[in-house]
Amino acid sequence: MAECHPVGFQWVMEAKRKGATIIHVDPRFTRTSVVADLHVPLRAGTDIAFLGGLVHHVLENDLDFREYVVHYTNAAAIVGEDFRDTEDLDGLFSGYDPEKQQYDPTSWQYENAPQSPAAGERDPGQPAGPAASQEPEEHESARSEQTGSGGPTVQAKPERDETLQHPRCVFQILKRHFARYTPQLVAEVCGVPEEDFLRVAKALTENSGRERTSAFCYAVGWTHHSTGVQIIRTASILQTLLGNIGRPGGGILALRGHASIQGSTDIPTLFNILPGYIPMPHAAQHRSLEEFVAEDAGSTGFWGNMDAYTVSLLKAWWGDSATADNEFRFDYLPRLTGHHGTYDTVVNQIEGRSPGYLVVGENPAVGSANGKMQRLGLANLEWLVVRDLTMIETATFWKDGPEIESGELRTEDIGTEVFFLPAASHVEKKGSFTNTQRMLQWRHQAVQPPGDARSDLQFYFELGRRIRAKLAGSTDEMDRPLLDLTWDYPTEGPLDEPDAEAVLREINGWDDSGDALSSYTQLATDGSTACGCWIYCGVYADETNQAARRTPHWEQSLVAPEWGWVWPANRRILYNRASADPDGKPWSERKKYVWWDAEQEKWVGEDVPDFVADRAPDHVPEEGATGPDALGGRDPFIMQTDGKAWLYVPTGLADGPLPTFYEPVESPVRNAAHRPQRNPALEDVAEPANPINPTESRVFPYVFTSYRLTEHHTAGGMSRTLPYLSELQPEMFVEVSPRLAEERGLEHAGWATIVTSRSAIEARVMVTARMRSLRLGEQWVEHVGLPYHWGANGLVTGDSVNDLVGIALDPNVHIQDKVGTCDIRPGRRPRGPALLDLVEDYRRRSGAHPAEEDDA
Amino acid sequence: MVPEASPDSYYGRPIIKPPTWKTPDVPLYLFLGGLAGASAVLAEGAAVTGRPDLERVARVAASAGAGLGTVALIHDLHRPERFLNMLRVLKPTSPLSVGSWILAPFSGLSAAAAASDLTGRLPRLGRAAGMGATALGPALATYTAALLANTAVPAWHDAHRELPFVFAGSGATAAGGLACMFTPTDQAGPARRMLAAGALVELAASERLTSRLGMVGEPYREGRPGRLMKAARVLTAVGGTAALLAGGRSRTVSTVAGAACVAASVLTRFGIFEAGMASARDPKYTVEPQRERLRARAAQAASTMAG
Amino acid sequence: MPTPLEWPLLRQLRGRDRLGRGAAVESGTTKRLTPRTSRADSVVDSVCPFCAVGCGQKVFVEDGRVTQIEGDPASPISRGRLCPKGSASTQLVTSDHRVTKVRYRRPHGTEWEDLDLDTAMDMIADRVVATRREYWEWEDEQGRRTRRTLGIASLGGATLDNEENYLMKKLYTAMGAVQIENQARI
Amino acid sequence: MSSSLSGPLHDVAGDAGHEDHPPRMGFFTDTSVCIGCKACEVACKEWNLVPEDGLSLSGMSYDNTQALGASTWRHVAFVEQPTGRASRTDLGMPGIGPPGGAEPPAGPGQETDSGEGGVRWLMSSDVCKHCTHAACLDVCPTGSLFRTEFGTVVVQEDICNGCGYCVPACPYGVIDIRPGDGRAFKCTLCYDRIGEGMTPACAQACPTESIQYGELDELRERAGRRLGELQEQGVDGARLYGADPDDGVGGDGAFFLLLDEPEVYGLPPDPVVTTRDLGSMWRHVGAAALGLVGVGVASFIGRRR
Repeated sequence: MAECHPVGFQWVMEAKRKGATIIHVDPRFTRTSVVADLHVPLRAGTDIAFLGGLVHHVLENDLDFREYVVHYTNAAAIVGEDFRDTEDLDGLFSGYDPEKQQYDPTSWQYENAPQSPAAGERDPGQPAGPAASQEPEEHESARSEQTGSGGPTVQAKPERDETLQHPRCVFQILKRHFARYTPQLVAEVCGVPEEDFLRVAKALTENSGRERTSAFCYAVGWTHHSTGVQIIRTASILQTLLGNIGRPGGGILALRGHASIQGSTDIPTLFNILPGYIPMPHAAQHRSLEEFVAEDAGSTGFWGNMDAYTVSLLKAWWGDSATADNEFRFDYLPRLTGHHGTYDTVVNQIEGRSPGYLVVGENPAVGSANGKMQRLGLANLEWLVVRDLTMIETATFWKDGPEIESGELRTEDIGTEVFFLPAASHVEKKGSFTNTQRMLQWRHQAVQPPGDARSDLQFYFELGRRIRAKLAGSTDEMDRPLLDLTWDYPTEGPLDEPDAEAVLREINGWDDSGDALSSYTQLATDGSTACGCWIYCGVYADETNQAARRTPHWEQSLVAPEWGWVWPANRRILYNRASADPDGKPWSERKKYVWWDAEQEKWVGEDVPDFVADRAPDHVPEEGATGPDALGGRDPFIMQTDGKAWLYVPTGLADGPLPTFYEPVESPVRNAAHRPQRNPALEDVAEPANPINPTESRVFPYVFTSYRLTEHHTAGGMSRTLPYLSELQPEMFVEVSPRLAEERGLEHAGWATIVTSRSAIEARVMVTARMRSLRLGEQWVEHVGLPYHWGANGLVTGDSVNDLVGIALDPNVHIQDKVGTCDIRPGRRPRGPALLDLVEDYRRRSGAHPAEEDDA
Repeated sequence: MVPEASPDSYYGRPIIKPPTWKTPDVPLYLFLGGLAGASAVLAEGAAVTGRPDLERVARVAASAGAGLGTVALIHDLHRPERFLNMLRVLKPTSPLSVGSWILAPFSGLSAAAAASDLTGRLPRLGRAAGMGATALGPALATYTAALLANTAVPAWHDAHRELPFVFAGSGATAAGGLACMFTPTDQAGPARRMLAAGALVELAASERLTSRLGMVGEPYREGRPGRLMKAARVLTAVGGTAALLAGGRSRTVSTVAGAACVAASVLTRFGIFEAGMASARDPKYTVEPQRERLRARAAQAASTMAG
Repeated sequence: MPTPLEWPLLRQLRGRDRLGRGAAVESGTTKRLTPRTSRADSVVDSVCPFCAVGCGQKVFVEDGRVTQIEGDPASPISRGRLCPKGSASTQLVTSDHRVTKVRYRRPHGTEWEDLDLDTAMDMIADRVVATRREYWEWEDEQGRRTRRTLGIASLGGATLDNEENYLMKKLYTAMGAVQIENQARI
Repeated sequence: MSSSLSGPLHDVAGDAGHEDHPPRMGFFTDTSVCIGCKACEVACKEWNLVPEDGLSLSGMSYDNTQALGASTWRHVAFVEQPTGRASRTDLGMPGIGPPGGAEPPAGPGQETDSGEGGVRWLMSSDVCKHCTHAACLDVCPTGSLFRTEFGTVVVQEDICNGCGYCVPACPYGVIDIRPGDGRAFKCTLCYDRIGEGMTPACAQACPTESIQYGELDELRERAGRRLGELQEQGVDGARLYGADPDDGVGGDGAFFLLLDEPEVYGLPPDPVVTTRDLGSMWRHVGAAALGLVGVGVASFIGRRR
């Protein structure tokens, strides 16, 4: 965190000053470790084993925050008789289809729960989309994409045993499931000595209860794994057991890496969702608006109003043309048939099915996994638009990409037409970023963009205008969504830029008299409201840009509610009803945040209460109530369909209702925890340029992991071009332990070549005791640490780490492992075709090959 | 492996910055200043005692030394166009400031004296100028020792007691030597004596410097500066002895001995300059004496407490 | 024009700074020194464009040019602080490395060419229209309505504004393009 | 005059002729909370428009800046230190890492007494010390370097003629001549900013308050308290550096809390301002000059030849 988010880290230092214990768990000794009370190096990709060990420790020693767990989680819920755990099935859950590498989650349901179509219904015989041409059937994961911000739906509140003794209650299942995650197993899998592990366990559990909370912070060290979702699930289970969710000083905090990566998920430039985490409709089951909203409308909690959110979105987009009669133009939405993630797109590009590509403020030739695949895709386009501040590698792959050097591609043979359009910087346009804590902050425009540089807002507005002009008069039904689109934003300034505040106002939404809405609770199903993103509703309340609020922190409370605007409803801590005990009283004076004021008969406190404002703690909903009305006074998790935090996930995940440790796709060791080596529901990407190193390969004996440095930013486009940052870290380097350096004859400050079955890159060597040799039983494991910021362009250049990374995806979110196996050898890499020979030699010797259908 | 933290330095890097002064500018200036300053003294003596040949040589040496020295000094500036800024202030804490205020009038006065002597014009004014230069000469010849010593460069700073004498002696040696080279032997007696006396002072002061400085004096004894210093000592001794014993009898001996002493003076300045540079580059010369000082203070404090 | 009386040497002799180390030697430029931010025509509230912490920035503008970007002390998130990247923001927006002209590489071309922005926009619009039509898909092989095109893909958004992402998603969706992705998955 | 050259000097600005001056301002750099982010380096360069200073990898841990200089006014040192080291043959111990003690080790880094040694990564943002007795300022012949009303030491770039005297005078190796420009440069403690009540760029940027700016007296108190805290926590090796008005430079206007010997960070252990010996120097110069006069006179005494 100190390494990648130094300014955010000031709050950790603040906590430390007040006596907090800082524990840093990371294969790498970073700038965070420097000031941590304890640094625990573990083998990259073994987080589920480590966290699972902590869960085991909590359950085994009855150290959970029982009152919290009983009332606020689904620990008491009874699971159906058909469920079989990994303990029963040798590392697999019930419902696994080994041929398809997929789970049928039907058996994971609560007892007596009606089948949830959202996650339960399979879609047999569905033809593959182009991207999935290697897979005869659509992956279940495509379906797990289709749950919105409410999470997957369960249609009824489960049976509960609040004594937690029922053998099929979640608590008991959890206990059995994690029983094997002993300190010994943690040591064997993670390379963390028992004593260290127990120190972490002790610190965490001693810091749990009414008086104390602990927070977890993570970044791509957890997400970029083929089991990434389940890693975070494990942390969620642990934090929930310890009562650390919805309370000040608690939580699981994602530290995101781009200025508005949260915003681009909320208002998604993502294939699987619409603004506000409304799923994209699926061809199989969403033939009508009615079908689309059916499974969610009527469920418990605020997600039960998903129909109103959807209709309001359609009204925002298609305006007057969207009416109840035409289902508010629901049919104008394109449908999914599978997953269309970025790596599917790349496969489509390589295979010639997707010839047009617009890349805006991103540099896949350096920043995306398997750089070669990215560039082979780029080279097979008809046209490519790149918008950026500087000449990034994605725009110049055709003249100086690694494949040109190696002779795989020739510039003259590449037919891609490339448009490089200069972009406006953050001070040359106005608009809002949503930061990692869901806070929208408005930026005012300081200066005009230089030359041809334009904001992306203007680019897309202008592109839309031109397309609509070219199609004007078309009677073709395929052009109706474009022609009926509301696309008439006011423009301003010397460049006729669309007014970003007008766009924000549309995102916020308005009522039928055109006034800005102030809350998503106002959204209606009858088309009387329009709202571009329901969770952002309120950002323009009172016709005021709430994101532009800047009351200095010294003029307000620590929560600082008058700075920017946080979705939803300017609420700073989600699920903060849980900061009070079941009776609505603060758990303790120290941890007072939101509580029930019996006199005023409403929830009050430091923050906007995340609850129905006047719902008393003892409220019991009527039988058959739906939506927010179905929430009881002790159901703090108001977006969950049962109002409880889920220790066990009965539906919605592609790879199991509970986290289970599987090795990364490429690993130097056998899975010591379970029989299956890799995530059984893993998504392989079958491409010749994407071979996978075999497990326990002697040819690829080391673990590589890629990471960031404080001094650079992601793929380098915004840092390798700046002298002040380039001089701080001027060259690509690789970090290795003294032991590995000795083993491979690597010299400090000399050169090394790192090889995987995808490619080989070179780097200067940093031999440092900060890289730790880990001992797993009889075996040593060495990490090869790779900062990934370099590429061919800019002030400082170097080989790109992502060229080494293979692609095999987490089935829930389609994100790849950032760890894998490699070899490292002294000296620089070969140039030209000799590089290909080297990699080919490694492939041959290791037996690495692209994924195939039967590759389990 | 990332070099382990060393108790002595940060990755072996120097702690202080070696001077940015250029060679040959600065060592040459040190030499020229000494030569000019001592020559002015010699010239005045010659004038008083009626040795016109010696006076002329010495006047010219003083003037040329100061002139060339000024050129060397300005050339060493990284912003030479701003050399006049040297006269913005007079700072007693800055030997370079004080030196500028010595050098500027000295240059003018010595030039006037030399011009008068060569042209025969304005003899009284010339004489007065000569006396003025003479008054400044000894300071010009020695302030450069403070210039070097008033730095954090260990080999220079720690030598601040001896360096002025080394420089005075070296200046006298040079002035005497130069005069010996260009003055008929019958008028060169004082020059030879100055040369010999200077040589004696310089050798004695150098000896004391290297012996007193101990470890910090290493650069004066070792490496290139050590070799320069050694050559200077040999030339000084040989030249001084020869001049004293045979300089009066043979013009050749006088000339050669004089040249040897001039060369010795040049070598001394280069030696001292480079010894300082070497001591700045190696952090041990900065760290070890300081650490020793701390130890001594701690020991003293402990004994005071015990007492 | 400075008078001879302002010769530092005389000031030194006249005043308290006898050693010439302080007040006496101040130059005129030094006396007139002010921070360049005090000359700014406008100071604009902004947010750091690098990571997602969302540190507040103040942008100082003089004569239409950014002269300084620094942390906004009022921000409850950052309290005026910036990391090295955020601290390099002025350089980011004023960098010579920025490309400010449209560049065009024709198919099989070996060099960049110049292209007028308006022409470029029109060419891009043409290509979008054509590719969309060519790769249009009303239904999948099972006859299920899909109403989309897989011919056009987009990548990026995490570094853009919410408003920009909104227009992108809106336009792409209306276009029928579904392969819309950003850094969140990478 | 002696207190003007060495030893404690409370009113540095007054000593330099400033009347009715503000309190002395300075930096306290607490390296125990430094995370080595280098924000200070960049913020300094952005504000002061200091040019880039070389693009080469040093191999000195994460320090590619390497030293203070004309184009580096803040420099973050990175020191990697093995802790509790055991011989390589001990690598066979199960696992690695810190020991299973009851309490987490107080203080940064990790310590271990089992198996392979741990590592401590020290970071420290170095800067001009703005000495009470500043040698660079003393030796500057042009008055380019001067003492401001805040008690700081600043180069006036319109005056400096690049004589370079300040460079070897500094006992810390801070100031240097910028190649290609020819003038001397160093930290100004953002003289322009503090004149308007703004915080120096580095201190404002510093995420963890490792760099603190303020009135020197107050900073010294704060530093004393912080040292007490760390010592109470048993942090080995914590000490203040440059905070003592009795030291060889009369105390630094920018001082530090270090976690190891100063030399480890590239700082001199007991720096002394060279002008402390100014009197002695001038006396010896005077004596030598007189000696030269004596030599001159003696040369003309005796035989007339």
